[in-house]
This record gives sequence, C-alpha cells and structure tokens, in this order.
Amino acid sequence: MSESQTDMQDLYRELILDHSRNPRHFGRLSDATHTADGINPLCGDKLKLYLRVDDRGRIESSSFEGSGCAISVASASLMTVTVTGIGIDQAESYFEEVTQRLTSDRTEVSSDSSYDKLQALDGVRAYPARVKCATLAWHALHSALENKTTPATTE
Amino acid sequence: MSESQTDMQDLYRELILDHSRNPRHFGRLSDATHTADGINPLCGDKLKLYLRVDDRGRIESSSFEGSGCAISVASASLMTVTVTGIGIDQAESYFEEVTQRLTSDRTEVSSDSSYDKLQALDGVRAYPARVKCATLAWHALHSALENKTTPATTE
Amino acid sequence: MSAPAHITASASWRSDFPALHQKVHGRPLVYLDSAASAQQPASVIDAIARYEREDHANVHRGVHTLSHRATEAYEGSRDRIRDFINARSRSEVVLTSGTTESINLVAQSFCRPRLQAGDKIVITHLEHHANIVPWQLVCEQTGAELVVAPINDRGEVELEQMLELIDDRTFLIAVAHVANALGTVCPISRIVEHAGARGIPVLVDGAQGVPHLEVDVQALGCDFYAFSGHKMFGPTGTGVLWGREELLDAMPPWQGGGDMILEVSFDKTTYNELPYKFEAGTPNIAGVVGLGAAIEYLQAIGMQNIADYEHDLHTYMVSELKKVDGIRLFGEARDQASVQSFLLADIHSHDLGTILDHQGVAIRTGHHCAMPVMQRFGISGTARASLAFYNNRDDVDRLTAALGKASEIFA
Amino acid sequence: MSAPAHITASASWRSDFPALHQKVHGRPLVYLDSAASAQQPASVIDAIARYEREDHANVHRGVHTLSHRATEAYEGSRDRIRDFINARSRSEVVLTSGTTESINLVAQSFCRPRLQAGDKIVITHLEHHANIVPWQLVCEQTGAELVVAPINDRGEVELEQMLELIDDRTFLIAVAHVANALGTVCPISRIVEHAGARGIPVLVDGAQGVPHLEVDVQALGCDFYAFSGHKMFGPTGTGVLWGREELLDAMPPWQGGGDMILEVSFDKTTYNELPYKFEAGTPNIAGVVGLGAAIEYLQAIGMQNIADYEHDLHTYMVSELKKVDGIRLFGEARDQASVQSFLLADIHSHDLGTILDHQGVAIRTGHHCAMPVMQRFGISGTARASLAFYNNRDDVDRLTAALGKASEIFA
Ligand SMILES: Cc1ncc(COP(=O)(O)O)c(C=O)c1O
Ligand SMILES: Cc1ncc(COP(=O)(O)O)c(C=O)c1O
Repeated sequence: MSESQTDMQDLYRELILDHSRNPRHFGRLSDATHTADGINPLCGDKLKLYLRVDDRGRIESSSFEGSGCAISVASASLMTVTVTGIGIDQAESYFEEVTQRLTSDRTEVSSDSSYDKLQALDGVRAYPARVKCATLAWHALHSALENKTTPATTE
Repeated sequence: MSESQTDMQDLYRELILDHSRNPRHFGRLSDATHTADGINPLCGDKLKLYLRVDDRGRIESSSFEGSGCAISVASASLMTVTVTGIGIDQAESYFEEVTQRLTSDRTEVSSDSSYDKLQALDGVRAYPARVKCATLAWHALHSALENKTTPATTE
Repeated sequence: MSAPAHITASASWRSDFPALHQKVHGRPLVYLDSAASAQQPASVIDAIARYEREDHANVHRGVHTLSHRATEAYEGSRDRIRDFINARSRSEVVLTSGTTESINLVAQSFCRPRLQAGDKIVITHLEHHANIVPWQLVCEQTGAELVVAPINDRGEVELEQMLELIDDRTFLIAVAHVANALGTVCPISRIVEHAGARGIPVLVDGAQGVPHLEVDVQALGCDFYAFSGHKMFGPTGTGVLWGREELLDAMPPWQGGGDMILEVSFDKTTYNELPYKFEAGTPNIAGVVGLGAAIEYLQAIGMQNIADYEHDLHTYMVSELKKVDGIRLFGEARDQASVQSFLLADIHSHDLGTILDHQGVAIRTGHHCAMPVMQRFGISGTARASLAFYNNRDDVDRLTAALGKASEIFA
Repeated sequence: MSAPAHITASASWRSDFPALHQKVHGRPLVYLDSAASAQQPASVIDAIARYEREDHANVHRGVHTLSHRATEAYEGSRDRIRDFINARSRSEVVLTSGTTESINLVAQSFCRPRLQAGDKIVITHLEHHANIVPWQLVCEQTGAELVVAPINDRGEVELEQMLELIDDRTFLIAVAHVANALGTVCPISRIVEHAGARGIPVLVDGAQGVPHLEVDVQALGCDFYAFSGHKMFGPTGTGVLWGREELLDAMPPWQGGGDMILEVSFDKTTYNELPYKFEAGTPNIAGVVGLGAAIEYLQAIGMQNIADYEHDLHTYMVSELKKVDGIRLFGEARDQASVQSFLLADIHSHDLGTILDHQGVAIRTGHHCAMPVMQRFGISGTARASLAFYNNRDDVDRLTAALGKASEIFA
C-alpha cells in the first residue's frame, strides 16, 4: 500500500465513511425551535440544521439536510449525534472545542470522554483545505444557538 | 563643458529659446475662420490655435494663445510663421512632414527649403518624452483644418 | 499530427513553465487547473522582475527616463494585445483588472445609463458568475430583465430557442466564447449574425476563449470582448475590454481619477480620449508588461498550433476517462475546448479533489462559479480537468490512475 | 538623530532597491519621484517571482495544494495589512486595484444609492483627481453638490472655513491624509472630531499618507481609508479600501462576479460576507503577495523611523533649495511630508524635468493630477521632488546642482 494512500485513510476513516454514507439524524425537523443555514462557498457544501431546544435549554432533538462532501456530511452527522440530549451550553463548548482543535496545532486529547467519537475528525487537520468542510456544521450549530439570520460560512 | 550639457544645447537651440521667449503670432485672432484647442495631458501644455483661411484656401493669418514648455511654445511659434501665407494643402503636408520627421528615425532632410527653420525642432528626436510637446501645435493645426471639435491631443 | 511530434513540442513548451516542475505530496505535479488560472512561462515572470528592477516608474505622467521607459513598456503591451486579437485600433483596447471588471464596466457604463424598465439582457445558462451577476445588478438598478437561453444535455446552447428570445426589447446579448464549467464553444458567429441584423450589440466573455482559440474580434463580429491575463499565461490583476470605438466613444467614463481626464476644474472636467477615458488611476503596469510577454510567448507557438494540440489531447482524455468505471462526463458539446467536467460514482467532487491532490494531480472541484450550470444538471458540483498546451498524455494517465485510487478508497 | 546615523541607515536601506543602482544618461540615478510611484525592495520583487514559480493558482476556489498555498499567501497579506493599519478585523480590509478604485467604490456603493439632490460632499482644494472626479461623477448622477474647502498660500487647508462648510446636508467628507502636489499633512483628527459629532462619515485618501506616516485607522477615527500598494514600495495594481465594518456591511456590492457571492441562481443571488462581497473576480494575487512583502519590509524598518528620517532630509532639501537663485517653493505647510514642489525662474516645469533627467535626476513635473491646486496658485504645473527613506543628502545635492545647470541653459 502506498504511503499516500495510508494518509488518505487517516482522513477517510471508517467512521467518517460510515457517517457520510449513512448520515444519522438526516432530514427535516418539523417542530424545530432553532434553525440555521451553513454554506461553504469554496466547494458548495450546503446544509440546513434543525434543533429542538426545550424550556430548560436542553437540545431534545436535532437533524440536518443538505448536500456536501464526505467530510462535511460525516461531521454534521457526528455533530447531531453528539449534541442530541445535551444542554446548549455544553453544545457551545463542543463548538469551541471542535473548531479550535481542527484549526490549531493543539493535539492533546480532551479529557471529556464524549469527545471520543469526534476524534474521527482529527485526520482533517493534515488537510487544511478541508478543515472548513469539517467545521461547517459546527458553525451552523453556533449560528442556530445565537439565532443569527445570515447563513453561517466557514470563512 | 560636460557631454550632457552639449546634448541639451542641441534640444534647446538658440532658435528654440528665442521663439519660446518671444513667440511670434501670439494672441487671439478675432476674425478666425478655423480654431482648435490642443492639450498635452502629460505636462499640461495647452494652446488655442486661430487660422484665417481665405476663399481660395490660403491661410491668410494665424496665431496662438496658451501656455506650455519652451519646446511647445517654440514649435507653435515656428508653425505659425511657417503656415502663414501658404495654402491649406501645403500646411497639411507640413503637418505630415513634421510629425513623421519627429516620430520616426528618418533623418534625411526634406528637399523643401522652407523646411529649413523647422529643422530647429530636430533636437527633440533624442528626447522621446518631449516629442509630444513639439508636435502639439501641429496636431492642433491638423484638427483646425479638419474642423474637429474635440481638443487635439498628442496621444 | 503524429504522437511523437506532440510529445516533443509539448515537452519543450512544458519546460518553459517553472511551476510545473515541482512535487506535490511527493509526486511530480500534474496541473490540470489552467481554466481557473494558468501557469506562467519563465519569460513572463522574468519580464516582470526585470521591469521592476530596471524600468519602474509611473506611466503617462513623467518626462524622466524611467517614466518614459515604463510608459513605452506599458503601451507596447497594448499594441501587442491589439495585434493579438486583431482590434482595429489601440483606442479600442481598454486595460482592466480582469474579465470581471471588463464586464462590469460594460454593465455600468454602457447599459446602466440607457437601460429602460422592460428592456432585456439575454445570456445563456452556461455563463460564469462574472457574466451573470453584473447583469443582475444592472437589471435591479434599472428594472430591465435578464433572460436566459437554455442549454441541452450535452451542454450546448439551444440556438434556435436563444434566437427566439431575442426581440426588439433586447438591449444586449452577453455570451461566453467558451464556457468554463463545460468547455462548450458557443456559436458566436450565428448569434452575432442574428443580433447584428437587429442592431443589438453582443458582448463575448472571452476569458476561456483567448487561451484556447485564435481570436480575431473583427472576424467574430461582436461588439465587446472581455478577457483576463491570468487565464492566458499572464499575470493576475490584468485584463482587457475590447470594444468597438463608436460604442466606447459614446459611453460615459466608469471610474474617475487620474489619467482618465484631460482637464479637471471644479466647474468642468473634460475626459481623456480612448482608451484612457476608461483607465482611471495608476494601472497595473508590471502586470501589463507581463501580459505583453505572455502574448509574445503565445504568438511564438501560434494559437492554431495550440488549439490543434489541445484538441488532440482532449480527445485522448475523454477516451481514457470513459474507460474509468463509474465515470459520468458533463459537457459533451460537439464543439468543445480542452476542459472536461466529470463525476465518479457517488463520490463528492470535493473528496475527489483531495484524493487526486494527494496523488499530485491538481484539478478544480465544485461549482466553478457557474452554479446555474450545476442546477441545470441537478448536481452540486463537478470535478474539472482543464488542459493547456503544456499538458501531455502522461498527465492524463496520471489523472485516470488517481481516479482509480479514489474508487478504491470509496469502494 | 545625528548625520552619520542617517547616512548609515539610509545606505543600507538604499541597497535593498535594485532600481536605484543604475545610470541614467551616464549618471547614477537620483530617484526623486516616489510620490508618483515608489521603487520596490528586492524582497518584494523576489516574493512575487517566487510565488509565480512555486505557488500560483487561483484562490478561494480550489482544494488542491497550489490553490491552498496561493490562498494562504493572499489572505496572509490581508492579515498583514490589517495589522499595519491597525484595522479592527480582516473583514474591514477590502483589496482593490488602487486608491482610485477604493474611492470610486465608496462613491458608487456607499454614496450613490443614498445621495439625494441637494446633499453635499465636502472635499478640499488640495485633492488629487482621484479624490475629486469620483465625487463629481456621483454628484452628477444624483444631483448632489461638491463643496470645496479653501487652502491658504502655504498650501494648508483653511480649517475654520472648512468646518463652516459642513452642515446637516453634508453626506460625506473626503480629504487627503497627505496632499500629493504640496506635501501638506491635513488635520484629519480635527476634521473627524467635528464630523463625528454630527454623524458625518469621513473618507481619508491615504495614498500619500501610508508611505510617510504611521497610520492607525482606529486612532485616526475616520470611516474609510484608501491607499495604493505602489506608493508604499509594493506593486502596481494593488490597493486597499479600509472601512468600518458597519458601513461596509450596509453597502450593496459594487461589482458582480465570482467570489463575491455565496449563491447564484437566476431567481436570487446571495452575496458573500465581508470583505469578499467587494472582491469580485480573480484578484491580483501576485500583487497582493508583493504588497504583503512590502509591509513586512516597512515594518522591519519602522514607520516612525522612516518619518523621522524623511523629516530631517526634507528640512535639508528645503534649506538647500532656498539657496538656489530664482527658486519658488509651493507648499510650505507647517506640517508637511517629504514632498516639495517648486519652480525655477520662468523655466517651464517640463523643461526643468528634461534638463534634470539629463543629469540623472528624476523628478515629476506638471500638474501632478491636482489641477485645482495649480489653478489656485495660478500656474500650469510645478517641478516636484519627493523623498523616500532610500534617498539621502547626496541626492539633494545632485538635485540642486542640476538646477544650476538648468539656470545656465536658460540664462
Ligand atoms: C493623494 C493621492 N490620491 C490618490 C492617488 C491615486 O492613486 P492611484 O493612481 O494609485 O490609484 C494618488 C497617486 O497618484 C495620490 O497621490
Ligand atoms: C468564462 C469565464 N468568465 C469570466 C471569468 C472571470 O474571470 P476573472 O476572475 O479573471 O475576472 C472566468 C474565470 O474565472 C471564466 O472562466
């Protein structure tokens, strides 16, 4: 197996390919309390994020629609899995965590064990041109929680 | 005397300095039949040319007003001296002669002896940035005879 | 043309381009993204550096030696451009920052002052955003309507339908010479013939025309022709708007500033003559010097030789791509330049781009600034390989091999 | 600062500029025309050539390695510019082709949609055509009025009179930071203070400010600041419009095309966010890379060191010029940058220019794209010597010696 192909398989890990092929929480949420659009103008990735947040600030359910590359779809799918059932504060701190982790050279692993799955996205760090794909859904999450009306972009 | 100063004196010949200090035919012609404006956008040389052409196409009188560098004023002065009293066809051929002579590398001297004085302009050929100053009045002449309404420029 | 001849010619051309001789992810670079921006021959890079080291000063405004040399170099490039596209005079060659500015200039200076509500601007479904959005803006400003001629599944303009859209409310027709996403060569002369008979001006977006075809604006018969330096092996930040002198003459200036005026006072300002009326401010002097050098380079090879070589290479690429399992081609016009869009199985173009890059193969992915084309085909983007004369069959083989890897990874 | 220190510092700076080390008409070049266009250090020329040889591709649109490198280089320059002028965020740094385009952008995109007949735009009598004609054009388009603040015989803005012109119909004030023909440093903070209290935005034409002064747009307190790369030792074809985010955000785009949109369809087009909304089409990538290198160079020297050095050299130049028989200085502001206009006896500036050039001394002559200044002083033009940090006292001595020759020839 060539060296370059090995690398590639660090980006396209099994978990990523699985989530991109079978995205979880895919579709529209009819009773959403928060929504946001995300656009990556570079490659045309587009998604719409739906959240239902209950009175106590807990994300009861979440889903997304749209089209994009394997990385952006997998990231969105992983995100909805991660944030469903947690409080919006914790969701925001995931947003911080993921975006920082992918855009800095920080390599230490978060102590938070629920971050485990998200480590599947770490392969993206070696592909700076793709980081925006991985963070798109997270920016949309942040926008939705902030109730912004303009589409989130990753610029 | 330094070499460069010698050159300079080929540009600023006595005749040129004389005509620039004491321009002939300077002023307005109240009964002009043809006029034209000339502008050299590069250095801001500006002149207005007046011609009185009689029924048989002879330039009875000519004059100019305006401001400009020594070369452009001297050239305008020399021009009015040259074209006063000649036919417009001949004036046009002077226009051709002077502009070609100054903008090409042609060095042969015109057989026409009335061109003698105009040879004082030949020093300009070594100063390509100044050729437009020397030809400005001639372009105005050409415009005036063609009855153009936009200012002549040397571009 | 026999195969060995290609290889020889292309090898010598290729060696003129420094950027092509590097490794990317450990593999020799295969650059298949010239339609986005072409690489520059060393002669262009050197001409610019030499200009900056020896001749730089501002143009048009100085009597000193450097200023004169800079002006000669700058205006010399204009003469070369005039010759290259066979414009009638240098007054018709307006230097801009690129195709985008050239088209915006026409929209704002030619159309905006005269467009009436209900007038139409006709474009095609193939256009680059640069030939869509300026018209959308001016239509919004004036109440005019943007009318879009359809394309067929091969990516060709539906000419009959297009001609039917043209009526006495049509103010301007704007059409790509070569479409950037699909490579389609548009039937300019047919359109011009129809429009000319009705006195309707035609603007041709030549951004992708000039690098691939021999362009003669007089023979084309159009009224405006816009193109960019960086797509024709020259520098970024340079471009041209060619326009018929009568039309340019009648247009008000677009931007105000130095160089575009003869006289300024607070009462009255007189604009300079063509082409300077449209060139406000200090231009991209070094860039234009580089553009002149690029044209010199292209003329030495000959645009017809380039077109022939590319046609042959494109044919080879298409036949090789068709052998790849799961490939879908977009853009199969009967007259197509050496630009090819495709998708592989259900792999997103962006993923394809990354995988190919990892094999040293640079292609463009996404919507190519032609979202309506993507909408037409119901896709979000394509992978696009665009060939220049410095590419060769080996590059094509590297492309198809890399596509094989992509299939493996996404198997 | 002691004289030897100057000489040492300047000598080392000077050696960084290849163009300065040549002969013109057999004499070592003395370049006193930096206000028209400055020379570039080798680091800028090399950065551009290296970019073209190794990293060039189109920006923002590609996933492949070169495209990514080009984007990083281009956006890296934006970050450097942000830092250099202390903008609050990179969204406020719009890259243009030069000061002229920056000002036209504000005139067309900020003013034109909102200007009412009877509104006023206030400028000064000192302005460059680039800060006059765009306002004349937009006034013509909207029925607004251009109001001109007077200057005094020293070439200073009559501040009290200017402030009196500002009333509740004033829509915008546009003023040079440093006047190009006379070198006057304008009292921006006084103007901004007065305007700010009335909610009137102020645009500063910084073309001649950035090369001479330490510019901090937040401290200046203005609303727009426009400048050009080529006046600050960077490439032609580059420039910046800095604007407050709130203002830029509220403005419609100026030009349409690629990169300035998020989504295009024939029904609805969504514009991109700042600063991209104002950057339609392929930008001058190589030029912007060079501009970044120029700023890196300037920051290494320090703008305050440059200002101090130039101030001292300008003082020397003025005192030497005053010794020349028949000299008349234009521009004797109490706060003046290192730009000096003058005339000698009744010799036309153009003739002076030629004679000086023949001695190897490059100055600018004519109206300097500031005809109203010339009209104010009743002259058709001046000779102008403009100093940069790479000039030295020897250059000044060569200038005055050459003026002696001119007097001889025209004796
Ligand atoms: C004060 C001033 N404003 C504006 C400009 C115009 O700059 P540019 O020609 O680079 O657009 C200049 C330079 O010519 C200038 O000196
Ligand atoms: C067909 C077409 N038109 C217009 C453009 C815009 O050119 P530029 O970005 O150089 O202004 C491009 C290139 O991106 C193009 O391919």
